[in-house]
Amino acid sequence: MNTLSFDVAHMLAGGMLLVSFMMIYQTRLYALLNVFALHAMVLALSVAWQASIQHAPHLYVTAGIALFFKAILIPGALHKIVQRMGIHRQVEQVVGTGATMLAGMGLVALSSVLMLNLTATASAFAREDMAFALSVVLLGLLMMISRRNAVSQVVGFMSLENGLILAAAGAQGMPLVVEISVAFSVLVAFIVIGVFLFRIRERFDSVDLSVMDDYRGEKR
Amino acid sequence: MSLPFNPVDLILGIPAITALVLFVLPGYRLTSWLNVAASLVTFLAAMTLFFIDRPVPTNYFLVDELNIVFIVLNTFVGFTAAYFSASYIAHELEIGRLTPVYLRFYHAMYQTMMFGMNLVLVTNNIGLMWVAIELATLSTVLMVGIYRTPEALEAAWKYFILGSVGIALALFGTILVYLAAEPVLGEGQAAMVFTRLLPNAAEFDPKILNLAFVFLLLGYGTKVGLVPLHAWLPDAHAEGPTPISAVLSGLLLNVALYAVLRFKMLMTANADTLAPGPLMVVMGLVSLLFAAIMLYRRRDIKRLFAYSSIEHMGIIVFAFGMGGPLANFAGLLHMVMHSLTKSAIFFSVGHIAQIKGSQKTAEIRGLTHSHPVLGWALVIGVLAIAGLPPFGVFMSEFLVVSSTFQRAPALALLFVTGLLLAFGALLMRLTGFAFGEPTGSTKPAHASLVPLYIHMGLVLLAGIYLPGPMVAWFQAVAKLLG
Amino acid sequence: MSAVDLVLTGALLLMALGLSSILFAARPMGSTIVYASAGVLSALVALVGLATLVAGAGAGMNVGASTLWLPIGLPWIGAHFRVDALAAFFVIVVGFGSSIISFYSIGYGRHEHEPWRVLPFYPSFIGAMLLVVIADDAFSFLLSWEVMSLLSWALVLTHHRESAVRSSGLVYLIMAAFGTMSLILAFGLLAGPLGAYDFQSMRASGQTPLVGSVVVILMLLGAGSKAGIVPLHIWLPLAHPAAPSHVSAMMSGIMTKVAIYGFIRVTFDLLGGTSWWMSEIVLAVGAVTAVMGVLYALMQHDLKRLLAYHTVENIGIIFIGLGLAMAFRHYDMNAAAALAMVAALFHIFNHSVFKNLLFLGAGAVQTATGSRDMEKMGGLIHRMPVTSLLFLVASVAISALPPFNGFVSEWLTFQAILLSPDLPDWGLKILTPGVGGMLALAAALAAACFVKVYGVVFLGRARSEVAKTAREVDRWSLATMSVLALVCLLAGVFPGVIIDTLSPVSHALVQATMPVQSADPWMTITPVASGRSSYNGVLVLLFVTMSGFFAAWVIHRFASRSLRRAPAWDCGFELDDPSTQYGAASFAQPIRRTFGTKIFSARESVTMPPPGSTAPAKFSVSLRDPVWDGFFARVSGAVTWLADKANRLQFLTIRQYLSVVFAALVLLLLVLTLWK
Amino acid sequence: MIFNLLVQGLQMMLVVAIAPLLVGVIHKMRARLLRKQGAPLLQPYRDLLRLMKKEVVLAHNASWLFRAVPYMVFAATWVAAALIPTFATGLQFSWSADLIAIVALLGSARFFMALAGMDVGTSFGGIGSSREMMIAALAEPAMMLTVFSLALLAGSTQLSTVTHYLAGSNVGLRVSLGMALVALVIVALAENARIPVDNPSTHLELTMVHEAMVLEYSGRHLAMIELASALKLVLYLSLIVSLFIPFGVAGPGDTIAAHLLAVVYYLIKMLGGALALATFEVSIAKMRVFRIPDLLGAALMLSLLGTLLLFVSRSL
Repeated sequence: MNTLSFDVAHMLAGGMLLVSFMMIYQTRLYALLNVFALHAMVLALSVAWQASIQHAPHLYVTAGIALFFKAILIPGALHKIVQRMGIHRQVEQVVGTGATMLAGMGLVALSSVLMLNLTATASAFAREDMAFALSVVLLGLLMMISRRNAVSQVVGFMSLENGLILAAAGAQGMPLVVEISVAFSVLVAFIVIGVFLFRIRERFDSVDLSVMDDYRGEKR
Repeated sequence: MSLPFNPVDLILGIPAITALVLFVLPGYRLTSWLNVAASLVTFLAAMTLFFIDRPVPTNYFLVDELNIVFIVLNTFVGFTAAYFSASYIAHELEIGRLTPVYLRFYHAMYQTMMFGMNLVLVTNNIGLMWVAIELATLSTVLMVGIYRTPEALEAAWKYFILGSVGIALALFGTILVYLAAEPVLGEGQAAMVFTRLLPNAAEFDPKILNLAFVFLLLGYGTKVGLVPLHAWLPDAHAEGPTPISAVLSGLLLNVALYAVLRFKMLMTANADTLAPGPLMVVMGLVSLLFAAIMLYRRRDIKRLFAYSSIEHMGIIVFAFGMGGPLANFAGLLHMVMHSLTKSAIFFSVGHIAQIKGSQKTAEIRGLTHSHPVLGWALVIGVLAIAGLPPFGVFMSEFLVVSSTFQRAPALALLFVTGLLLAFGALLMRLTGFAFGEPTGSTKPAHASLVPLYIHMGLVLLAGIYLPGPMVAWFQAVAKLLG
Repeated sequence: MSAVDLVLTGALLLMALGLSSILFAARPMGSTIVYASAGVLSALVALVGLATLVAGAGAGMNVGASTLWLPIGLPWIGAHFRVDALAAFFVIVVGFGSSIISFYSIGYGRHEHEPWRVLPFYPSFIGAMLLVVIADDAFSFLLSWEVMSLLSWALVLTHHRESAVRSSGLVYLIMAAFGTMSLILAFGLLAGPLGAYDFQSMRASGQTPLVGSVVVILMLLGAGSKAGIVPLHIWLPLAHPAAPSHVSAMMSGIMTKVAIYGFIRVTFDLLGGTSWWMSEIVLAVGAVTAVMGVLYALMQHDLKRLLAYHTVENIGIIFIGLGLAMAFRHYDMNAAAALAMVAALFHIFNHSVFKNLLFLGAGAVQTATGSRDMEKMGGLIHRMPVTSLLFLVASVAISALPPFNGFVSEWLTFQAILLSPDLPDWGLKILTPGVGGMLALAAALAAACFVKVYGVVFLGRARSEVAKTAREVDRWSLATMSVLALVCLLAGVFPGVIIDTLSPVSHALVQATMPVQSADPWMTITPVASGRSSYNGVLVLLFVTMSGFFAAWVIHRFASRSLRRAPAWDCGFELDDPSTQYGAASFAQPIRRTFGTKIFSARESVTMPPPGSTAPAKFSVSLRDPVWDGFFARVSGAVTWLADKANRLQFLTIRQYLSVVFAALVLLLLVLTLWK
Repeated sequence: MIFNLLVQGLQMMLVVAIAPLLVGVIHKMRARLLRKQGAPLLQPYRDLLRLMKKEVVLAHNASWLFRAVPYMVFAATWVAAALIPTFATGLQFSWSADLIAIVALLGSARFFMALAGMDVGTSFGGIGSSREMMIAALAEPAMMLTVFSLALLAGSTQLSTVTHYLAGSNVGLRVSLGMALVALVIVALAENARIPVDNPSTHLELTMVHEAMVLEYSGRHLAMIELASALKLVLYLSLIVSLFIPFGVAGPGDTIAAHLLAVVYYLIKMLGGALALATFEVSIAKMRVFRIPDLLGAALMLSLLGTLLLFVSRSL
């Protein structure tokens, strides 16, 4: 086992986790989008590193997609949307940042315990990566449920997908089909989200999801 | 027997090509009939699977006992729902709820969805399966939101978000399965192919498999509509066009269930894993009981039956979770019967809602008086879905309950409680719908009831007589499921 | 063709008749055709059953069971059908009762406004009941059972526009589903883990006493709820009055018997052994049912509801007999078990006859007056002389008074109770005298209740305009009711014939028979031994008639025969307002005060007008149903409460739903972490 | 056979013949105990004859049932009374109805009597029927349980067998028998409309039960009913004496002389019974109607206790 390659991969994955925490910590939309771009960038780096150590050139494509779409295109687009729609710049939180951070810590602990204990036969390499990936996934989910407005929920969802890609890249020799599908789905997801945001803009003054609750079919 | 073509190609190819064609074709009459025709041909192609020699499983496609049942059911209900849709959508166009543009989109999406679901069923690759489910989900999301009312958009949005999270979890589970298989089967495709995974499952790391199954169960379970992952389901059923409700309940849930079953087989093949049974039993029971309770406060007829779908998915998952030849057989039978019955119910509900101009339960009364044929059809459908003989659901519920009681009395009692609660709620509503003084519009229904009759006829037949070959088939599948 | 072929054919023909009647139900002659064919078919089926039993009695008590297997129903089991002694007896009960009711309906059915809501279901309902009786595997049995419930539910909803009818139907079908679920559980236990659902293998596989006891309890819940044992009876007084009268008669007089058939089939035939305390439970349930049923009945003023409660009472009496038979069988006292069993079976037959007659009579009254409220009737004996005479016969019969049939079966039950001191079980020793007392109490209260029914409905003065102008019903109705009344009398006068016919059944179930009665002189019946007890219906009837006529003749011949009509005396008060008569509520007042204060929380309140006002004082009675309040209302309250609480989950935001998903995920991961 | 038939016939005639006399005796004794002169002993016979000869005045509204009931009631009571082994157990037809059937026959009679009370549609008729049935509803189970005790002791419900058994020497004193006796006496009082349950000689609307039922009857109908009531009194009294003082009853094989002696014994016993009844009646007040259930409930409990003791003691 090449210790250097392992350490670098470890550092990059750990970096993603760190950035995830940074995202949870953000209270302003623009800052959130920027941190998300950073998240995607670290992901791209991590995937590229995996490509080099696994000698899997197709992973470079994935890294490129991550860099291009998630680090540049999407944050940029979201910036535009926030600007054009005059969305409130503050991230509306359900629970305080501190509590969310604590919960995040717990999730990281949980995923570490799970992955490190369970996957004994897999390479230590994959194990480390998977533990971080699971943490990122869980943190993404946590972000989705602890934020009220739609943009930060979308960001949470995408960071969740970043975790998935990290996991997929970490799995040795996983065929290209997964990467492509992830990219594909993110694309489609984004389009659909865009469509919805547009429509929701048509009908609502805010993309705060709680506003839509009034339109539930069965009135309380 | 061999055919000049591969049915699998047709099953996938026809919907895909038709979808492309429908995107560009104008005119709703033509498109709707093309939709029906394509669905019929797909169904016929699926039927040939019974008669041909099994194609050798490739890295991507697989046809075995288990999925033939699903494929045939899927394409059949796809066809009848398309037929129903043709008459239903015409009326929607008349009253202006839909415009021709959206209608074109609708039919294209219908075939896209069929393509996605068929792909889930015939694929041999867990990655491809994941992609296909994603595709089917996205296309249905768009269909649910097609009316663009605030309620419809909200339902679609909810469906989309919850579905995406579910699908993300499923992907993580898929990756974990690969991770478990990779040390045994080596890197690359092999570690993602069911036919390779299954024989070697015993050597996989059981702990990774456990974790993977948790993610897969939650991920695909979201699509199945298991409580507490069900939240999208009632709204999606209620706010979308009724043919889509029928397809959702009758097909999409089954398709997701099929995915869960595939992975369950993987789990059971490895002796050291956490048994998947108890997990499924618990989720099934929770779904059953919760949905049964929720039925009581429903004031929207389609949401009512959506919750009933959750309830039945709970029953099916419970049955498969219990395992054993009887319960598995019952689970399969119940799944088929539920598909047929529930879609038939949605067919009649669609017409009823169109006549009354409302989906509110309070505004639908005395149907057996004002619309005898439609009303009695609804009565029969609801009685069938509530598990009364001589319909097929009764047989499967009989088998589940009677085979469970000796093995796990407490579970069986809870299960029965759930069934009774659901029964009470459905019957309470049914009494309101079908009897009493009619309210609202009593103009006659110009509905095509053929799909309804076909479905109910099959369900009735199955309740009394199951053909021998079909039984043998189901038994083989039940054995396969362990 | 063997018996089972014939009965099955009959049942299927009846169902086909029902189905085809959809086509012509609305035609003027439709109802006549359906009812007449149904009557003929069920009569033929009853004859098949009778022939089977009689042949069996002739051939050393062994009814050769004829069986049939069809490749339908549950795959790998198929549908088994079988006519043995027990089935044959119930085929007679179902077939005979249905045929009489069908012929009655030729006249009665003409009053139906929407015949298409009755005709398709009516013959099919008979067919389903026959199928239940001849089914020989669990699936066919339950399928027919539930179809029977379903069809009767549809019949109950005939007059669906009344909201009370709709809620009755709802309660009925929910209770039916509850019963079916219990039965499925019971059969699940009997079938074992491999799913041997045919009765033959169930018989062969002996069950442990514990399993047997659970099965009996489940059967009590399942079959009992259908038969109407307290406290599962609540649907019965709702559903029976709601249906048209001929359907009420079918449900009360016949369907409850089919439910009892299910209980007998499982407990006596399929089940190897039970724990000793099972018979005590059955006995206690029977006794409570009998007394509660009649007390409920006394509190009613709706004629058909009152009759429905009397069904509950009689079901209790039948269960007392069955409980005794179980106890005797458990301790290998086969002769006594045979007596108890025959008493129960005899009462099943009797009840089906006189309850049908009562419901048909009630139907006639309803046709004539358009009401079921007894407080609006009175004096119908003048307007409907034949109906009133026939109703009187049934009233006497159900009150267990000689010389009619109800007395004989209750007398046999008493005889069985008197054999119970020989039981070695202390619990039973203490229980049975109490049960005997309750049975006597139920019988006496039933007599009181039918004095009330007959006195208020047929005697006295008309309480309303409709009662004053009521007209006698049509000939079909009268003729069929007369047949039933005649059977009541004949079965009471020649009970030996019926007991002998029932012997093959008791032989099959408890491996013993009662002494052959036809050997006794003068048609006497001696249940155990001639020194112990005997009863002779013929002589009693003859003596009473002779002494009555003798007395009348002597007086008319030697004393006086003059008669003068005059206003009633009534201690000098003038008769004016018919409402000064004793009505249903006032008649029951002493009994209500005696029993009802505790059981029904009966409260009487008088509202006096203010001083100086000439407004009438108002008297009102409030009653609470202890079973409903104590159990069913609470269950339904709990469900409502739960539904309200759970319903909040329908109105969460997407974020909250996601939180739930997240929680589920974390929970499962935690489980995985902690899993060893 | 022939002899048994004769005994049966004699018995049948005897009970009818002495029934009015018994009433007369009781009336006379009550009067004497109240220090009054009282009517002659044979007065009831005269009353009956007079009533029979009178014209019947029938309410306009009365139905055929109203006219038939007196004969039916009389016939049922008479048949029941004819089956009580008053002085001999060798009755030809004793097997045609056992004790339970006798109770049921009396039940039939009461059933029709109550119906007749409802027939004309007066409030008094209703009040009488209603109360009568309430009393019967409690008295009948008590009676039945008493029958149980006796039947269990003797191993038979045939009255002749029971009497024969009780007359034998191997019975001894039993607690159950005592309880059964008390219960039976209470039941007999209730069934015959005697004080404290009912007052046969009153026409006060709030106190009467039986008399209210028959208020509309007149002439020969009333005579039949009066005779039937007297007969019923004989029946119950005979039942009590034949069961609890069974000495001197002739068996089936006994001689004619023994039978004649038994008749004398029987008459004496009845006289004693009448005396006891009259004494009891003058020394106690009538109860309120709604206290009656308590009294009858006590009878019910006693008889149940007696039966229970028997059930339990048989295995000892």
